Amino acid sequence: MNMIYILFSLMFGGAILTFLAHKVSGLLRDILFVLTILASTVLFYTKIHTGDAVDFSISGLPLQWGINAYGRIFSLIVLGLGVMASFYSVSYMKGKERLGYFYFNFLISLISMMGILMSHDLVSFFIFWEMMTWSSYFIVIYNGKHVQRSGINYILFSALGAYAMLMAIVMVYAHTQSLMIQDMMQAFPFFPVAYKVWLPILFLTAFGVKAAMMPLHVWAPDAYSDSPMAYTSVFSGALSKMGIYGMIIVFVTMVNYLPDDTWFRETIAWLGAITAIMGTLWAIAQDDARKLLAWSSVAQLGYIITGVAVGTPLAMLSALFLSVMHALFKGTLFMAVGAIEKQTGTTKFNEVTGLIRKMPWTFISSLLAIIALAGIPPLGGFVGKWMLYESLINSNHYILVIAIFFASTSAFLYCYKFLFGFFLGQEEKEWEQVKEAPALMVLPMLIMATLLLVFGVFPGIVLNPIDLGMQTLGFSTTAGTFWSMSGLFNEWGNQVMLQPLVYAIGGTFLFFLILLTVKGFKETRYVTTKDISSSGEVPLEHENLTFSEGFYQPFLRAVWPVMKRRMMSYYQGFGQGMEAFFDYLRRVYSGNGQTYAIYVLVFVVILLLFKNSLFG
Amino acid sequence: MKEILYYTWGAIVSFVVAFSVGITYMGLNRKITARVQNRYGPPWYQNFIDVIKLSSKKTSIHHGVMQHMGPAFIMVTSVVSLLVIPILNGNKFFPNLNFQGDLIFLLYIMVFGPLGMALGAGQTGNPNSAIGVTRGLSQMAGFEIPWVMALVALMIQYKTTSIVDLMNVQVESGRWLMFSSPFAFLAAVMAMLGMFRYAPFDIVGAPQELASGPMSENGGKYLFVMMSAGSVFAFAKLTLYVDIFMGGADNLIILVVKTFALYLIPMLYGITSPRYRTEQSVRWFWGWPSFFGLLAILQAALF
Amino acid sequence: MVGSPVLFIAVPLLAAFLIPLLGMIWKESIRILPGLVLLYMLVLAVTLLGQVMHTGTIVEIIAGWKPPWGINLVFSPFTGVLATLMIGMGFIIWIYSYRFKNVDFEEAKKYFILFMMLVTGSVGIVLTGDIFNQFVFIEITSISAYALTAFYKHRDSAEASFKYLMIGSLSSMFLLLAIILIYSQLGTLNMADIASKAHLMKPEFKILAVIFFIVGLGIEAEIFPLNGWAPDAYAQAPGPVGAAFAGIVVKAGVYALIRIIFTLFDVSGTHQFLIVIGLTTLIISEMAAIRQERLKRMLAYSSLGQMGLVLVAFGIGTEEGIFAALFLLINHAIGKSLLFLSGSYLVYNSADKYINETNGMGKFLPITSFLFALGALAVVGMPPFSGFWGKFFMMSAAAHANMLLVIALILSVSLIELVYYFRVVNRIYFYKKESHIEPKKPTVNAVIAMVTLGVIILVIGFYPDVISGYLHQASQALLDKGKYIQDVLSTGQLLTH
Amino acid sequence: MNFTLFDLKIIEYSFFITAILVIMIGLYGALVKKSLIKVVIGLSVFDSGINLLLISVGYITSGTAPIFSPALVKDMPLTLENIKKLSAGMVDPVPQALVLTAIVIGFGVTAVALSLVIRLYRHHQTLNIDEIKNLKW
Amino acid sequence: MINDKNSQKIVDIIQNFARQHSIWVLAYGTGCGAIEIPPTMTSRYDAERLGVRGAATPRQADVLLITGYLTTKTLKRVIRVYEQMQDPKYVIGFGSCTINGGMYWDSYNTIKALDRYMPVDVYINGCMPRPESVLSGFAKLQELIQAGKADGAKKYKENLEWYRTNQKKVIPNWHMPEYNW
Repeated sequence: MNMIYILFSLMFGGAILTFLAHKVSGLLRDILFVLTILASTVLFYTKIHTGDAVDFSISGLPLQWGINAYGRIFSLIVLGLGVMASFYSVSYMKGKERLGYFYFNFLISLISMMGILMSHDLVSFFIFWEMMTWSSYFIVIYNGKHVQRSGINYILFSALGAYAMLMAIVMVYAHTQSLMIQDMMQAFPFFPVAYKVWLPILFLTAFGVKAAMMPLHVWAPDAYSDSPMAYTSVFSGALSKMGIYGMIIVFVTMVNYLPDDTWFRETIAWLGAITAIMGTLWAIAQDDARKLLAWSSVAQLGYIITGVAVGTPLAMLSALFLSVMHALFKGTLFMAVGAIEKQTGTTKFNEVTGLIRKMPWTFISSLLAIIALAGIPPLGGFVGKWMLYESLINSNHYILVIAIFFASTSAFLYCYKFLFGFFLGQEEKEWEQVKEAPALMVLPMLIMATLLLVFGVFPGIVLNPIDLGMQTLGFSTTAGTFWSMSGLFNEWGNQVMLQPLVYAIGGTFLFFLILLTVKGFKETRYVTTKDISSSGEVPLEHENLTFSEGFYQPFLRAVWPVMKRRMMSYYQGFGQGMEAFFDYLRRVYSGNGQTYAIYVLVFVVILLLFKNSLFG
Repeated sequence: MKEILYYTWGAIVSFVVAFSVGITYMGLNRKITARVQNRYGPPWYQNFIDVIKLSSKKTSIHHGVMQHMGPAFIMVTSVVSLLVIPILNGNKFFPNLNFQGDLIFLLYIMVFGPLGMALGAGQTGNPNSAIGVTRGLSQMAGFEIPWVMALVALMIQYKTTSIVDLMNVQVESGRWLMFSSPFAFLAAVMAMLGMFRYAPFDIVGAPQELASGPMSENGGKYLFVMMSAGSVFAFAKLTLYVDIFMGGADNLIILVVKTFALYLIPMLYGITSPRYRTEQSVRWFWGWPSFFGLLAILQAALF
Repeated sequence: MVGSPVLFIAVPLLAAFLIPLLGMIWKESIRILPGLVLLYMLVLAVTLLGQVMHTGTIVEIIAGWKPPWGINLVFSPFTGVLATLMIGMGFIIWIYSYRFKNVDFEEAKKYFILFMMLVTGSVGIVLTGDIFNQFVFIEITSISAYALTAFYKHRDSAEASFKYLMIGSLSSMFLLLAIILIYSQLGTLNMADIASKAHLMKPEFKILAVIFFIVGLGIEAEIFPLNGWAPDAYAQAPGPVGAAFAGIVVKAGVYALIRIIFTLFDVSGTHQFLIVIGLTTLIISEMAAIRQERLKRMLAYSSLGQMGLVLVAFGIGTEEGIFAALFLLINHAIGKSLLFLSGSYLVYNSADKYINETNGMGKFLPITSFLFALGALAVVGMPPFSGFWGKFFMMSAAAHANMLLVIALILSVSLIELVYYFRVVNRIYFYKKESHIEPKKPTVNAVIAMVTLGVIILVIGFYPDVISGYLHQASQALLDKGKYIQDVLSTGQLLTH
Repeated sequence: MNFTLFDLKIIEYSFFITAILVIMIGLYGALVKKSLIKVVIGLSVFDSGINLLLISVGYITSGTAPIFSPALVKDMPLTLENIKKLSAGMVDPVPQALVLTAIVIGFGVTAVALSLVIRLYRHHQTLNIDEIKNLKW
Repeated sequence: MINDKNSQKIVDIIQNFARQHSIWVLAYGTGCGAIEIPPTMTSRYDAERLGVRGAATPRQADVLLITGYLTTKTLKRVIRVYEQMQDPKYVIGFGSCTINGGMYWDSYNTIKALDRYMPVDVYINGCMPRPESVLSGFAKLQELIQAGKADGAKKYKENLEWYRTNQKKVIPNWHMPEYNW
């Protein structure tokens, strides 16, 4: 039996066993859950090699599963994050209800993500895509009644995307008589013009939904924030990347062959940029860490979309690199929020403050992740951002780069809000008993944060598989021209050597740290955060002077004209209009038997009157 | 090995220069402000005295480890940006790390410090600090836009992201970029007003309202580090402006002259200005300066 | 030959008459007998189907009257698949309704008699080769359906039943008119014979006949302006009867309509008409469904919509399209029956069957809720469940026929469908139980029935090849009109000589 | 046989015309009348009209009953031509058979309908069809 | 090397010079005397030429300038502010009210001698003192600093118990963090 079959049966079997084991014992369930992911990861990386494929057919449709170098980039995200999140969620979900259900759907969504990456044909791609949708949907609504709205939004938009994709798939199938993605790629240049325009649009609708692209993003903040944090790290980190995965394929194989692809690329790139800007602005406006991170995910995906849409090798490189980085830092951050939620029971900035001394490890990993998110060197985020800017500038997207930069600069605002809101500010008696999260939750965060640092100094570790994957997509190799193990180059020949820079930064940092902190610790006295100079007043213990309401009010006032109109309100208006229309329409079923009989008669009369035009 | 020695040497020298020149500038700022206000003013070396006094404070307090690390962050930023910015034209004693840095790296490393300091300020638990930080970050989101626009205009005009290349362009052609790309210069200078946080953009640390904002819990050694880092950073920024707009400098004296000339702009503008509210200043930066930035980009893209 | 198709009609009819008699002897027998009969029929049907797939159509002549004069039963791959489906559904519904409610002996007796009649009629509609005979079977089905709809005395079922009856009898008159028209023109009632002679008819009369057929059969097939009765009847009938409507009766109606349009007359435009009317039905009923507040009514509207989809698939007219239509048909039979069966336990003790009374049932009725969710996923067409394949085959058939607009319309309507199904699933699992309605645990036999359906959904979903071979042959059989005529008529000739 | 051809046509058409008239009356009753009983009567009348129409299809003016009695057959050999010749004057038996079936069905439907009416009346205490609208939309 | 006595001396000299010429003042100005501070700082008298400069918070300040009377209510704040200042720190009592209560000498809720509650390094006499006197007060303080005699903080630390008793006598509902510099 082929290893790919074994992989899938292992994961499916694991999912079902986990589900069943829930009835037997919690420990067994947890062990099975973690083991399944671990075993499949090990199996995937040891036994399944790039280029492996299996053929089979279902009711006459030839299908193929396999893995190529491009899929391997994303499998890195999926499985890596999956392993981390599995450990995390064992601890995070402890004591909650319906865990069999949760783990089952968790595993199914992982399976389907792997399936998406390993599908070489459109039908299994679609099947796995939909499996991913519903399994993640079931997790989104896991938290109960108050998240219904987000669940419905999510499934509605996902289905919109999925149906667009289905339409595209059947169009391709009808035209090429083959379901292989490879065949579609080869046949695309010979499609009729209408197909050439519509297929990318339809596919991009599908992928844009998952990647939370601008007009289709409205589900994302709610869905991300409302699912359990253990899953959100996967949801935002890996699942949304499936949209990027598909988008890149679309851009590489389809948009390239459009008669005039500039407008297309520009539109999508600008949509990405607007997504980034609006996501950032809304993230700044949030008071709940989950919502903040959710909007921030939307914004980050906006950068990635822009990178994909611009489509030069460097831009593609940056998009892929950012994808990996986003998975890492957003995974860490969502996990940190989960840890805080677990330990304190709330994720609102104005409820919990000053956790830095209670949860130092969570703070450190969040700090590293936030620095990476903000794109500040020497962490991984910078590498991606640098490549993105350089690629935009080199490919003459001048205004676009400003837009992206604006989003990126404004991102500091919410970055700070996140750190300040939870960890800094005044310590309160209410949270005095808060302990650091269990080791199973802290370790994944720390590992991922460390990885961010490593990838920031040696981006080549990640860029190497990305380069291989891009070669699969038809790019020529970028190693040496755009990057080396720890160096970055742009198309004009400018370069950033990260290693000496990082040594310099790290060296000075350590120097001053030792000078100021270690020396200072001995000489300075620790006082509580109640001991502050507030006009001689002594804040009482129950008084919390931390500034958390209306945090960025002035800034939001400045940008309010842009934020005034929400996409959601348009959708809601549309939905309400449709519902009113439906209500009006269903009055056809008046409830009176005679009316129905009259309908019958009228129907006959109409058919008789128009019989010639109908059945001529 | 020898190279590393060179780097270290260059780093130390440029740090000392930047520190002393920066502190002097701050002192001169006070002096000039006083003269403008028809006062005698403190001596030009007043800030040296202040710094020494602050460093010699006997006791101080801390609210947590981030309060120690905040100043370290901003110091690192200042030093690293100083290292990345070339001090002199083609001088082998100041190679620093500029051949490895570029403008985008610089842009990002420059925000490292404010963020770190903001963390330090946040740890103190003083509400004024946090308010000041939010204002500062908001303002940063404002002035970064014209600043980046100016830089992008230069980058696309000269097809490089390296500061050294920009300097070489000016040396070779003999024309300063402030004349050949006037709009970019205009936008950059207007952004500089925000960067220095002098009036009218000094709402961040408004002493009467916010009790000096982010620094309100930091006295003594913290303030010493912050002041010296600020001075170094100011000098680094001015050097950067000189490098990319005014053709760099061949020796330290010319550098000091040019930087001081440039420094006069925010200083004098600040002395004669009242104060903007946060959203006013943000909107100001997104108004004319950004317009000039846009013109600069257009100029670069079209000509 | 293990058995002949006539047994499909004779045995259940006999059983229907035997039930009251046996009931006098042993009360439990009224419940057991239908099951035995249906099981026997199912075995027979499956065996025959396997046989038919190899040897070709079986034509059974009743009482020695050869075609085109006498009544004959045609067990072709197409009719065989449908008959097997119906019998299978009948059997599963029997398992379910074995002890559905604690009704007393008399009522159970009536129920099972009517149920057997319903199955007889529906299977008869599918198998018969005579158009008047089909009319008779339709009437048998209808009358037992009226009676079954009105089964519960305490609900508004009489109202629903009366509406059904009004429209049903009106439509049957149109059916009769059509039959008169054909007979007066061609002098024959045998379908194959009509098909072979249809070109002799005047075109106007042909069109007229088709129109009357569409109206007459459209009632059972639930096409748009004629389906006013359907939501009421589905909602008011007992749960298993709703499932039977969705799984058996409608299928028979659709079969009749398709047979008329595909085999009997070559009227141009009927395919397009099917597509248009199917789309209209689909769109309007889905739009009505999303605004429903009562569970069964919602399911009923959804059922109408699904049938519209099936008609569209038939209207595509290619072999692929018919294959997809059959797939959809089967999926609808299984999925919607499962929904009705499990849904009626979810709102078992509720008088008004409001959707919000299902809130939080997931905790109390885990299996039922799970199966309801499964059915919803299947009906909506989520992979990897059975509904997806039907939808996918349908889409690709439509794409091959270059009907992209149709696909777009169907997909946008599917969005609506998705919303209201998932809304219910959400309620079941993630809302707090608010109403004071006591959940009723499903009986063992009900669980067996529902689980069987669930397993079928999963099996077809993961491995559609289980049925696709049969369906391919069935769709070929429907399209190959000449072979049908030849098969039926040659049997007559064969026996004449 | 002292009918003119015209008269023959009149008689033949009169069946159709009557049948259609009856159908119309039945439809009127079923669709317009508000009383359930009248609706049922209308349906029944409609049914009869259809039956009349059906039976008139097979009618041949002054045809004989479709019975091959020994007197009729006499000693003709039963060849196809002979049968055709004999049956030419006969009324078509098939519609009659059909009508018989249809009448039975109509009877059944009417019986069910009336029983439903009784149930409805018990439930709603009215026979006005406009007031029996619990199920709608 | 740093520990060497001579070099320590040099460091001391430099530090004293710096402290002497960089006086950051936290002006506590609820009393009427606060009106004299602006003229002192602005162009007429320009205290900045002596290195005197306003500080925003007690953490940054060297000198606590108490301009006028203190009520029992404000005394608590002043003590708090004083204790938050970082060593070396000095107090300047400004006006007669700080010396002996001045015109409020028999008021029921002002304190009369500031000396009883916190160590004062320099008093500036007058009701109210002119900016010239203020400047002379600063000059006196500079002298004291140079001579190393401005050791109010040390006194406060040594006699903390005495100060506390006095403070607690006049301040009701005392709840303040312990002072343990």
